[in-house]
Amino acid sequence: MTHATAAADLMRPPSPAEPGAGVYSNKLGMWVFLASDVMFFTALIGSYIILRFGMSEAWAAPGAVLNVPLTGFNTFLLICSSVSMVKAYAAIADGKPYFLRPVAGKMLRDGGLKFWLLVTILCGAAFVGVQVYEYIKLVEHGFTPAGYREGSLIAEHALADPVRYGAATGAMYGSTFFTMTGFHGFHVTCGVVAMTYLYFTKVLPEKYSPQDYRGIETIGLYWHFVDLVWIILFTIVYLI
Amino acid sequence: MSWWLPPAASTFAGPIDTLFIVILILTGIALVVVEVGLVVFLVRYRARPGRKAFYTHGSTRAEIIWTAIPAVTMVALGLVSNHYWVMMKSKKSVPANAIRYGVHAKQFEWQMSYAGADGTLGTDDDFMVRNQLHIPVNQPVSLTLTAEDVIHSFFVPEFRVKQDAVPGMNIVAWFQATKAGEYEIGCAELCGMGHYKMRARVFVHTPEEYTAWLAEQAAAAQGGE
Amino acid sequence: MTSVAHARPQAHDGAHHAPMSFWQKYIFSTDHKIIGIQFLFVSLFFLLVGGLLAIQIRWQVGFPGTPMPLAGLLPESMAVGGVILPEYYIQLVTMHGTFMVFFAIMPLLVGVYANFLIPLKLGTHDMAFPRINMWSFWLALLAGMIMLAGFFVPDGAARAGWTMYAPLSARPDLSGATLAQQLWCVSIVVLGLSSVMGSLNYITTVINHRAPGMTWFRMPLSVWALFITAILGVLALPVLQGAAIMLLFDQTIGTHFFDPVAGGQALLWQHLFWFFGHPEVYILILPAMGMVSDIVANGSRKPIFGYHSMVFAIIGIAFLGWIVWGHHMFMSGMNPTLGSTFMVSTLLIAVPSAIKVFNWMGTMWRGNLRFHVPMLNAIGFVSMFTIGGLSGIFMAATPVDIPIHDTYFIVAHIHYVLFGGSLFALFAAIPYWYPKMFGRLMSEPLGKIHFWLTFITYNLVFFPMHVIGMGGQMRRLYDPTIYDFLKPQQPLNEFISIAAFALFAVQFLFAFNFIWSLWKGKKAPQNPWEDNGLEWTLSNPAPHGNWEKVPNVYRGPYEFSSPESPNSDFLPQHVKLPTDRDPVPAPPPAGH
Amino acid sequence: MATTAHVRPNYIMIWLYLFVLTVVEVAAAFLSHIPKQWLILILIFLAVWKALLVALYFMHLKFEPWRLRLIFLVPLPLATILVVTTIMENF
Ligand code: HEA
Ligand code: HEA
Ligand code: CUA
Ligand SMILES: [Cu+2]
Repeated sequence: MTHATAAADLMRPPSPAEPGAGVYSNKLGMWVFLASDVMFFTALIGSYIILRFGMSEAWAAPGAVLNVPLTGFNTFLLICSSVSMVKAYAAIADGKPYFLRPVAGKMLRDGGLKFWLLVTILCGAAFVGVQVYEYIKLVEHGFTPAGYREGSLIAEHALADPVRYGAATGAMYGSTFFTMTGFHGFHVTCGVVAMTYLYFTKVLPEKYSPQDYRGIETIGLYWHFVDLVWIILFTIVYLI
Repeated sequence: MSWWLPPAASTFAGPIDTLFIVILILTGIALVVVEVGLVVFLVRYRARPGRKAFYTHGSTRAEIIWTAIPAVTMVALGLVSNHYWVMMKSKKSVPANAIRYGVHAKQFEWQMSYAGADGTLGTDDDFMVRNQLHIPVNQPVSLTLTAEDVIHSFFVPEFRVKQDAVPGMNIVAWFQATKAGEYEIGCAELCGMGHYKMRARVFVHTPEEYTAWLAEQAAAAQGGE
Repeated sequence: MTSVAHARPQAHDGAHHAPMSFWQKYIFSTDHKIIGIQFLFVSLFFLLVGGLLAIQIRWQVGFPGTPMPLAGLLPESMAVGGVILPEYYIQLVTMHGTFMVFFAIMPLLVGVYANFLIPLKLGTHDMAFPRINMWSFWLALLAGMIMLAGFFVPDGAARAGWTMYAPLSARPDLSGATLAQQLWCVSIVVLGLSSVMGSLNYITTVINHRAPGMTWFRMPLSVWALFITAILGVLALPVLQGAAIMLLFDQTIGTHFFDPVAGGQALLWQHLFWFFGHPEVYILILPAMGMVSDIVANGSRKPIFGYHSMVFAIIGIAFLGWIVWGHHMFMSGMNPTLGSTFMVSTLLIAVPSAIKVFNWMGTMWRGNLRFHVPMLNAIGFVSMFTIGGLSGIFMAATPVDIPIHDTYFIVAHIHYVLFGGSLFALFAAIPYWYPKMFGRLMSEPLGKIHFWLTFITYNLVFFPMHVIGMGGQMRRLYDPTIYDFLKPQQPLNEFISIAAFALFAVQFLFAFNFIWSLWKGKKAPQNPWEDNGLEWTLSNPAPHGNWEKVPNVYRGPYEFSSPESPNSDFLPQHVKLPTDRDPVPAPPPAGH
Repeated sequence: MATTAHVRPNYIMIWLYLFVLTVVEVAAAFLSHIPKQWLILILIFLAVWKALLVALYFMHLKFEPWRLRLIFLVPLPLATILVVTTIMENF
């Protein structure tokens, strides 16, 4: 393949006298991609805001339909994975590729890239797992992308307490909730897959060094962005 | 065929046609400047042996001129247009004395509803006529446009009236016909297979005719029940 | 992500490679030039598809109810006894618009020329991310195939207009198509992905991979335009993707985004579509403008008039393009106050456009004009785009838009800007950079005949559409003779149709010229147009990896007839005059 | 290397920060009796605060040149324009 030329070009410094973005191309490219992803989520989140504003009837009260404690835990997982990601990045920048480092005779004081990235992957995977579980439970109870399924538990609740359960807005609630969180979950899944791939092809074979850890920094940016989107989603979908 | 906008038959036609001509003149000038200029340049500055082009990187003054002129023209055009736009489309501009009709669009027909004997729309004695809108001449009328299934668009070329009917919305359109007669209503928004045949008619009556028609219809509607 | 993340750094420069198999070299290639050429063939194919659909449209509108020649080939669900059915007609219109916009013009301008020109004109060996680039092509092809598949599924192709207005597009019971509507959405999502991948590549390459001395304001206007276009692409297409996904969900998993019955909003689709859609039409014109600028300067043997304002005009058009989308929705029931603001912002676009048009004229003024085929088509572009742009002013003025919205006046506008604009620019660009792609020149005499015949027939087709539209003929209308007030116009419709068949036929001159020249064209000298761009420092066709060593750049790209080069009327960017100093090498980017 | 040139923020502290803010958010949403409009404002404010923490520290935008920050900033006004304009539809 033409990998050789490809890689050669990635390392080609920006032209003299014109410093370009001042960062290497992978990172620049990732930032451009994230900008475009902002617009993608704008379409989804924007539609949610617009549709919700456009309805005169009340939306279901926070926590009425959704399991907020469970998702709160999930939010916690994602924040943890973000900090472990940045720890992984710091570790390799400092030249620490290992799992655990004995400090003062004890293990587990300060992990390296292998440790922190593994934590990140596990947290991310757990997040997806919890979300899948949440979806299954919601659909079981009758909350679907089409709204409150007729004859289901939630539909009964909505009949009994139309205001708290937003009986009139259930269809839009379902549409927007599943689309937004679903595509966020899809982003998380992509991130987990990508990190796992890197883990086996690059991290375990110790291909990263303090001289070059572009892969980690780039995937890290993506990962934090996904966290950032979740922060917004959690607030506007679950709490408001 | 007319090679121009269809014959005018509403009070909107005056301003719209005038504005059309104004824009035609403005853009016509721009067009002539560009096209004639191009042709002249092509002939005068065609390559000939031994000639060299005049070396210049531009002229700030010339550029300021041809930036400023369009800018001023466009802002002026915007202000003038906006005046008539507000008059034609703003919800607040519907005259208080306008007669109200309901126009309900569905695949592929227009259902016009009329206030019955009591003179107000939305009551029990309303009656509906399919694909026929009957209105009096020289009287503002306002249509409440609704749609059953998909988006349609109410279009009467002679009146210079066009307004989409959108499911889930009640959109008000108003106009005042100035010539009695019969006109065609077209559907201007693709609404499915039968879009092309979603045709209806407007009948613009003299006041006497109109009252007569109304009485007849109301009676028929009453009798039918 | 993986492909971004895992390329391995190797500290070496220059072009060197092991011999490659045919598959590596021409099919799964990561070379930007091969990818550009792949895009070229594929999008010319889709252009042909769009053209074939167009002549069927014209047959029906010109001769409604008359059996169409060869219509016997179509299945009963499309044409019965050779007469096109209404449901097939709206498929034709929908797919014509879709193919032309998304699969012909956009890939021709961006896929082909951003790929081909950016590295060559900036002086770099390849794109920043060659493999992402390859994916961008294959996804575009996949998207096109999915779209094309629509014609072959049982209930026929998508049929809600290329704008796919909901709820018609969301409800199979109302549109009559189920699978094809979903295929449309899937195809657009894939295409969006392809476009984003391509665009982020172009942006990164332009920012980070310029040759030494290639400063921002020494970049050719084509590269500037393609760069700004890429920014539009990266920000606009995801919005369409999001909208298409919501539409797809409405169709498949029962969501109700655009379904008013359950609280959705029909106008939401229009807002999202046009928020993408208007930047999209500038994606379709800016690269054309950029390439025309290069060609006009070359043909005039003069520096481009007002280079800096040309750059700022591109940026201005792109910026204003984001705040005008509502001009497609003046009659949609949108809040009229919004209509006022959208009108003003739309009218303002005439200002940067005026700068461009007048600066092209300024470039030709007192030039030494060479009428090679690219130049002829570039001049055609300037004059025809002006007509299309000026008709935009009628529609931008809201009261005037009332009678002409959704009539053939709009159809005339579309084709003046897209055919008269974008396609003429491509008829200029294709022969211009043909030698760089294939090492041969396209035939000049044939090209000139093609230009004149196209120019004439094209105007005969599309100019009368303004008249038809003023007369009130609606768009997407299967049979205009249904309406009494349109009947008198039918002879003109017939005239347009006949001219359209001629226009279509004339395009085969181009096709013939293009294909014939691949093998039989004249071998191109190194710099056939005597141009200044870096790409002409390479042999024809440009070799894999481009340069052994990238040349230094000493000046802008438009130094024609400069007093500094008394012996020739051009002065390439890489030529070092005694007064020029070498660019200083900057340190490599931080940390690596 | 540029990224090590700056003082590295204490990531664990930021993690704590985010955690506390999340707890505050959930508490405000479920335990307080703040009027709905105010609550929404407060929640959005907290969400933006958290998002900023992630962007500035975890994505080290705080330490990047403006050229790079700009890339992330450009879509934000566009997103705002789209949403605000379309919402005006309802008035
Ligand atoms: C390449 C594509 C392209 C380009 C460049 C443009 C450019 C412009 N377009 Fe067009 N447009 C389309 C493609 C394009 N459009 C398409 C495809 C549709 C239909 C979509 C659909 O519904 O299917 C459409 C529809 C469309 C509408 C909606 C009409 C309707 O549905 O009712 C409007 C309304 O304002 C509009 C306006 C404009 C304006 C003001 C410009 C301006 O940018 C033009 C600016 C240029 C000039 C003005 C000419 C040069 C200037 C001078 C010579 C200076 C002097 C001029 C003056 C002083 C006036 N366009
Ligand atoms: C770039 C865009 C583009 C181009 C080039 C064209 C080209 C043509 N278009 Fe179209 N058109 C649109 C974009 C375009 N169109 C859009 C966006 C719509 C709106 C759709 C909608 O309403 O949803 C539309 C709608 C539209 C209508 C309105 C239909 C209706 O509303 O009912 C009509 C009617 O006459 C029409 C006609 C034509 C004709 C006769 C051509 C002719 O110019 C065609 C000439 C033929 C070719 C250009 C092909 C030549 C190519 C080759 C020969 C291949 C060469 C191959 C090799 C070298 C290998 N078009
Ligand atoms: Cu109804 Cu078109
Ligand atoms: Cu537009």
